[in-house]
Amino acid sequence: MSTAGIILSDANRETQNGLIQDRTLASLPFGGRYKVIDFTLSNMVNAGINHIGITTTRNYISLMDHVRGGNVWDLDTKLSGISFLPPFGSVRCQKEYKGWLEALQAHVGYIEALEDEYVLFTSCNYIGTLDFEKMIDRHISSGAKITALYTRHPLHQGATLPIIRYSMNEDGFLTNVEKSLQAPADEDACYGIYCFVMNRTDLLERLYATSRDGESSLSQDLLAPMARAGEAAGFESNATLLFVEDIPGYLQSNLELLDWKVRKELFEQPQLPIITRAQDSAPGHYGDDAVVENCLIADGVKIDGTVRNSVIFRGVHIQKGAVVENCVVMRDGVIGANARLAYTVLDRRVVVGEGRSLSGYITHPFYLERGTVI
Amino acid sequence: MSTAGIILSDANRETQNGLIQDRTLASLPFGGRYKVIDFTLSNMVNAGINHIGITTTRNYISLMDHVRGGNVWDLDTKLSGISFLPPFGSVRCQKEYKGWLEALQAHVGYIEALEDEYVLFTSCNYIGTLDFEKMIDRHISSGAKITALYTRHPLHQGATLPIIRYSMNEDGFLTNVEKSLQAPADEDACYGIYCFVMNRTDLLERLYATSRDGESSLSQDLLAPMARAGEAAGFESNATLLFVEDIPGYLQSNLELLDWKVRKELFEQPQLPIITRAQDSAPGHYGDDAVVENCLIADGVKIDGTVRNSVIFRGVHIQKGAVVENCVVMRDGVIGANARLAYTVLDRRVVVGEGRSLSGYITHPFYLERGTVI
Amino acid sequence: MIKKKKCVAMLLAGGQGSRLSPLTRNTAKPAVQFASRYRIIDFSLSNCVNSGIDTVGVLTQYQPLELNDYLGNGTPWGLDLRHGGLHVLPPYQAEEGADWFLGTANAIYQNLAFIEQYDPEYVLILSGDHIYKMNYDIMLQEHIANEADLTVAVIDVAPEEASRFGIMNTDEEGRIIEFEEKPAHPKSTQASMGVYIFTKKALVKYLTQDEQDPDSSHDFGKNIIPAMLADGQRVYTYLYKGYWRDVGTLSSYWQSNMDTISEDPELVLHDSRWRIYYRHYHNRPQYIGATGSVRRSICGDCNEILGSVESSVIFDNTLVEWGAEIKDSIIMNDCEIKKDAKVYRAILDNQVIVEEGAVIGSDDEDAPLTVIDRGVVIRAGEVIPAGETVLKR
Amino acid sequence: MIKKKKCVAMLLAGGQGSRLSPLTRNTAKPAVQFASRYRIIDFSLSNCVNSGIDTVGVLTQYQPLELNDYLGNGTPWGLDLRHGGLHVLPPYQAEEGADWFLGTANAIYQNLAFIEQYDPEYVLILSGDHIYKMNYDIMLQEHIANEADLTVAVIDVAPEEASRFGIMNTDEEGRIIEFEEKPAHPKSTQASMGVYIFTKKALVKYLTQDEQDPDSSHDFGKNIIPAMLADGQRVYTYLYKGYWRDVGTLSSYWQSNMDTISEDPELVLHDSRWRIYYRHYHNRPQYIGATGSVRRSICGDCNEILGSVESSVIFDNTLVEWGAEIKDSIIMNDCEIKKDAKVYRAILDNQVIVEEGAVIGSDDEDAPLTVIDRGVVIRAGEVIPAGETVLKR
Repeated sequence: MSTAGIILSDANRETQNGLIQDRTLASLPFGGRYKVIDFTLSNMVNAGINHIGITTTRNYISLMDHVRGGNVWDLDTKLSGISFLPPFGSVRCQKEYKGWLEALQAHVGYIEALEDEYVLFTSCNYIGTLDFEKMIDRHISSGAKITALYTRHPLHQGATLPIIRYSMNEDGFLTNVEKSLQAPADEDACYGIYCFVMNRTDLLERLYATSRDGESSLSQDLLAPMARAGEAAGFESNATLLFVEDIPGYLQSNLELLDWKVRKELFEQPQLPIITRAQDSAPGHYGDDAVVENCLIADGVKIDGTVRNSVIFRGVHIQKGAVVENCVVMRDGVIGANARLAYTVLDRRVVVGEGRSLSGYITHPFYLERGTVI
Repeated sequence: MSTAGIILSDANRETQNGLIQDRTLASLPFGGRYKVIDFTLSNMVNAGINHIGITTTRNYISLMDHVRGGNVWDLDTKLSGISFLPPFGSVRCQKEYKGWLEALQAHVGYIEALEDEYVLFTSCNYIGTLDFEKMIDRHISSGAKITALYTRHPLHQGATLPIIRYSMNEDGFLTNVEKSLQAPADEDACYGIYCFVMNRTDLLERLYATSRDGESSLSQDLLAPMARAGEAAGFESNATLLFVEDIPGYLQSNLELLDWKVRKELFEQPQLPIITRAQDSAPGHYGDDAVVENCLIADGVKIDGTVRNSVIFRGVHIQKGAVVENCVVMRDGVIGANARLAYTVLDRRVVVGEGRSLSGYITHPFYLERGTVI
Repeated sequence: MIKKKKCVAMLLAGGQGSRLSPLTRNTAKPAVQFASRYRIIDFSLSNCVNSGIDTVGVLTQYQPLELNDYLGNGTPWGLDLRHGGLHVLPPYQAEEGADWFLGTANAIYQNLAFIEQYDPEYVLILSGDHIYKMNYDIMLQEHIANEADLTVAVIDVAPEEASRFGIMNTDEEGRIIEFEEKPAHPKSTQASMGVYIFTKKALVKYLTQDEQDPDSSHDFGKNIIPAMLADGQRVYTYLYKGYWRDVGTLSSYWQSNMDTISEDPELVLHDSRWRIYYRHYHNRPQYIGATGSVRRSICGDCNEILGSVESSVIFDNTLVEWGAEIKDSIIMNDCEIKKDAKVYRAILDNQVIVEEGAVIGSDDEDAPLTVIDRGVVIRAGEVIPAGETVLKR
Repeated sequence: MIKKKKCVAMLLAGGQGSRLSPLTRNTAKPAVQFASRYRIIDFSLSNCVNSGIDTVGVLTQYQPLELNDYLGNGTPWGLDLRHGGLHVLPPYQAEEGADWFLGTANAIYQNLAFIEQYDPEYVLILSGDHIYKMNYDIMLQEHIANEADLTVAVIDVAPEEASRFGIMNTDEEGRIIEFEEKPAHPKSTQASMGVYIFTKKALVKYLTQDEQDPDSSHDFGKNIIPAMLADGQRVYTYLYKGYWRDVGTLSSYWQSNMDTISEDPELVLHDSRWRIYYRHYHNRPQYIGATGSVRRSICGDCNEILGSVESSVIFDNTLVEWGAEIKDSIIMNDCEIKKDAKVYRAILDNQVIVEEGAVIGSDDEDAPLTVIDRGVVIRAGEVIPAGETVLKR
């Protein structure tokens, strides 16, 4: 009764912003030391999923470098394994694809070769520590052909991105799937998450059919018809789910980690460890004049200035007199002496010169792309 | 003074045949248990090359599955690593490419990020156990800007494929590079092999320049101008070099292993082990009526019939009464009872039914593509 | 955050295997080579991996160097994990002084801290001495269904052999009511395989209790099982029906190797649903020459066979020259059987050289086995009579 | 086909480190934690890896469990190789009986077979007891250039300290003419670091010879070096000029930790050209609360710091509550410093709990160190005077 996993590593095709301009969404850094895919991979491994395929489209070399053979997650054994599924990778996949359904259609060869009875397939556009085992159990016990994850409490879901809403009947089955740009008015609306469990043979059948008919939307062409036919069960998650697909959501989701309840829930559930690749950084170093208040600080940092309400990644150096507030500073950033930053998201290796002053707002953070020198 | 390696895993863009229809040349099986890239990787590792990039174009999932993180070659350590370099893999490589020079141009980002002083880059269209360390030494001591490998004794170089010929001066430097479809008449002509050493900065410079000028031929646009400028040293290899780019060459090169001198030279040089990934096959099993003469036999086989002058890969089953002569039978082939095969190349998982009789000729082998049931 | 393991395996690999001498002169029994490419311990380790058990402590004591080398970091079995995997557990010195393992139970007792790290509910105890392919997970499911404290794997032996084993007498539900070690008059034919699944709580309790007892020999069969039965603990049998051999003597070792070579072998190695993993060396495929012949045999890699091989088990890197003849024999790594030499019903350890025309053993079906120690050179024309053991000086 | 290794390292990790007690009560000295995230042995192992030496035998004897666990399969240092890598070499029983290691030289002698497997030209001998960042490859190049049989790494010590060390007296080319173990009147200030490079042939010869000598204490310093000097072998020094500490006592251990915290530290950990590798646990980044403050300190992961930390070394997973104060101290993993508790000039081993308002040690610069053993609970309001060592009962 084993389950395989497929991770759709790209962002939703409607999504565009600086954070995912030169990386797949799956390799977006988060929480000081993690990448988004660490959560997805860890959730899968913690549910006993041993074979995992990762579909990719563009800019995935850094993702491959992070995941490698999966040895960090103990996925490189006799009975487990990770496979990258890029376009043009095999003889049955000889075209570029854009959406998630098309990616799955392109890699039916991988799915055919699996020996597992079920497949859990998920996008990477949310962050959470989830018990996928329960979701799989629910799929099996409900007798549904597809089980879809949803939440009633999405945090920081990008306002500019389409929202999927499920209508549910009393048995916990979906009756309808709607996609809209506006958040629903009612409080206990069910927000769909792109995470599904299906029987492998059912999935293959749907992929053949949608492929033949040229259908390309996971929600409209795969899920919605099954929901209308009463074949789709819902699985509600009460876990905190953070969204990072747009820049305001990215900043706010990171700052959410300053709440100890969120930290505990994400990182300290006994049977659900979140695992990432070690980087052999030195311990964090706090200088004589360091002032640090309400911050999440990764290792390898050197803090000689003032930091408040911020998330600081590995290898960041905050120099004397600098003041950093309500910011996310990604890896290897340098904040020069006496610079002042507020509500700013600094992508990797950004250098802010001495005395610079930069400020956005919580709903409209200032974003500096990778390698910017300012 | 360290050297990085780049493996151009695709066939020459002029090449087309069944063997490389659904795989990259680098993952072509050879010699019962190996893939072509095993020789290239082992040669590099044996020369102390620790960082290796592998450019790919199409159908490379099986190559990734074979190489993975390079752990089999001890390339997954703190000071070493393997990187796959596919099209669309990074933000600076956003197009399909065809030839080897274009592949290098597309991945200048990888080459820029290396810290090694030299780069050895090579195609996978030959098989041999080579001492790359000597070639690198020769490059350094000659003061050349590029050093090019050549042989005077190519074995089974495909007659239908273009041949590169180098003209040399007395100092061992190239004076001219010619590409032709005909083998030269003179006996000690120098055949160019697509294997080069350059200073990393020189290589980058040439890649920027050729890329800017839209040049796309490794021999004509990169090597030839340097040869004419007196900047290209030759490095002659006396090693047995086998070519596998067309089907007659593939059959003949495999059968070459039945000569013990070739076996010794390829596989039993004390400091130059050839390493491949283990498959946990059972020991080879020889039945009560097995007749095996002049054959190279991999593990996991089950031989109940007669095999002569052939190379038999892992997991092949030759049933009672079958007679296989002068053949290459790739992995998991089944030769049914009383079938007769001569001069036939069977790609992976071919099933030959009971009593079938198939025969090609040494110069025109009969080829059965992967998965054929006949 | 560390994830618990459901079941941890402890593999006792300290066995001296003296009846297998000279094969065990320089190595522990679990490291003895078997069937062309394996070591005996590969079977237990592969069983663990294929049963989904990914955390294995290997307890070593006697001559562990070759075994340690062979086990390495567990890579060959995919047991090189970040959490769990294969761990070699040697004896060690503590603050109070040196502690060699005193018995099987004491060896596990000394390593309870290792087990507790993974906080498992169940502990599987094995030895690395046996040849068999067994799904421990099925046994574990039975153990759980029985709510047992201990489950002992048993095989059904012939009545006349039963008095050589530890015999379990059970009620109709398989619950053990009596255990007799090598009984003169066995009441059943269910013999212990030395494979136990304990619920961890019970294991810790009885090991700790046994440790206090100065008269105990700290043995699972002699002390722990009887103590648990005496206390009325839930002790069950699990009947295993497949191939299982102890290979405790040279002749049973030889026979078990020969069980792999027939066209329908008793011990199936070529089994894609239950692979036996092994440490791979970088050997090329083997070559069989125009003058060679190989029949009813299994062979490893990198051999050059120009002579005749029949009903034999050939390991790696062996040269069989033209005119040489090998029959009913086991030839380990790196041997050379020169021109016209004959080897019959023999076991040749690694690096044996048989010079031209020498003859080892006898072709006679009833002849006793002839054994040649590692590294021995048999000179040209020499004749080693059947039944001899030639030791390396 | 096996490739030779140019140089194999043998790391002596059996040291009891009794002067570091209670930190070494349950663990060997090389496994003692250091500088927020490391163990002492990480420095020697990382030096090997960064020097291009990828084959390391680690010889264990005293309390190796925690060390074995920590080393695992060598993954953290990238030493989980197919050919070479990290191998733990414990003492073992051979046919003739048990053999504990008798001295440093004997320990290597017993493992010559391990070395020979890789057929190296040179053997580097190290201990896992020291804190330093050294490129052994430069030393090896000098060894080769000198055509030396043995090269001994030395540091220049203060003249008044020289009599605590093994002192090398050399000629102007660095060739050793005399070696004195802890001389009363030292003739030079070049002290041995216990880091040796031997040409393998010489090592094998002198170890074998020493093994025959019943009066030898089988020690490199006391027996092997003097014997080689007496024979006129080519024995050279290699002068190392960087940071090197023995951390043999609690106060040198404390000082060496403090050497990492200043703005321009003596021991630079943040060094991308010479990383110190360590075993990573799956800890999240640390959180510093709105009421927290951390100055002139280094910190590990997953801490929750709501109080004040100054001039200290904090490891992983520690909770510092509001109002608590930590100064000039080393706080290891999994400690809890509760509300308003004070910790001054102290070393707290793992899992120490300091309840509300308790005070440990003294703020006085000259106060002696206070040491709290692993797992101790200091009750609310309790005061532990400076200089005390509180042991876990």
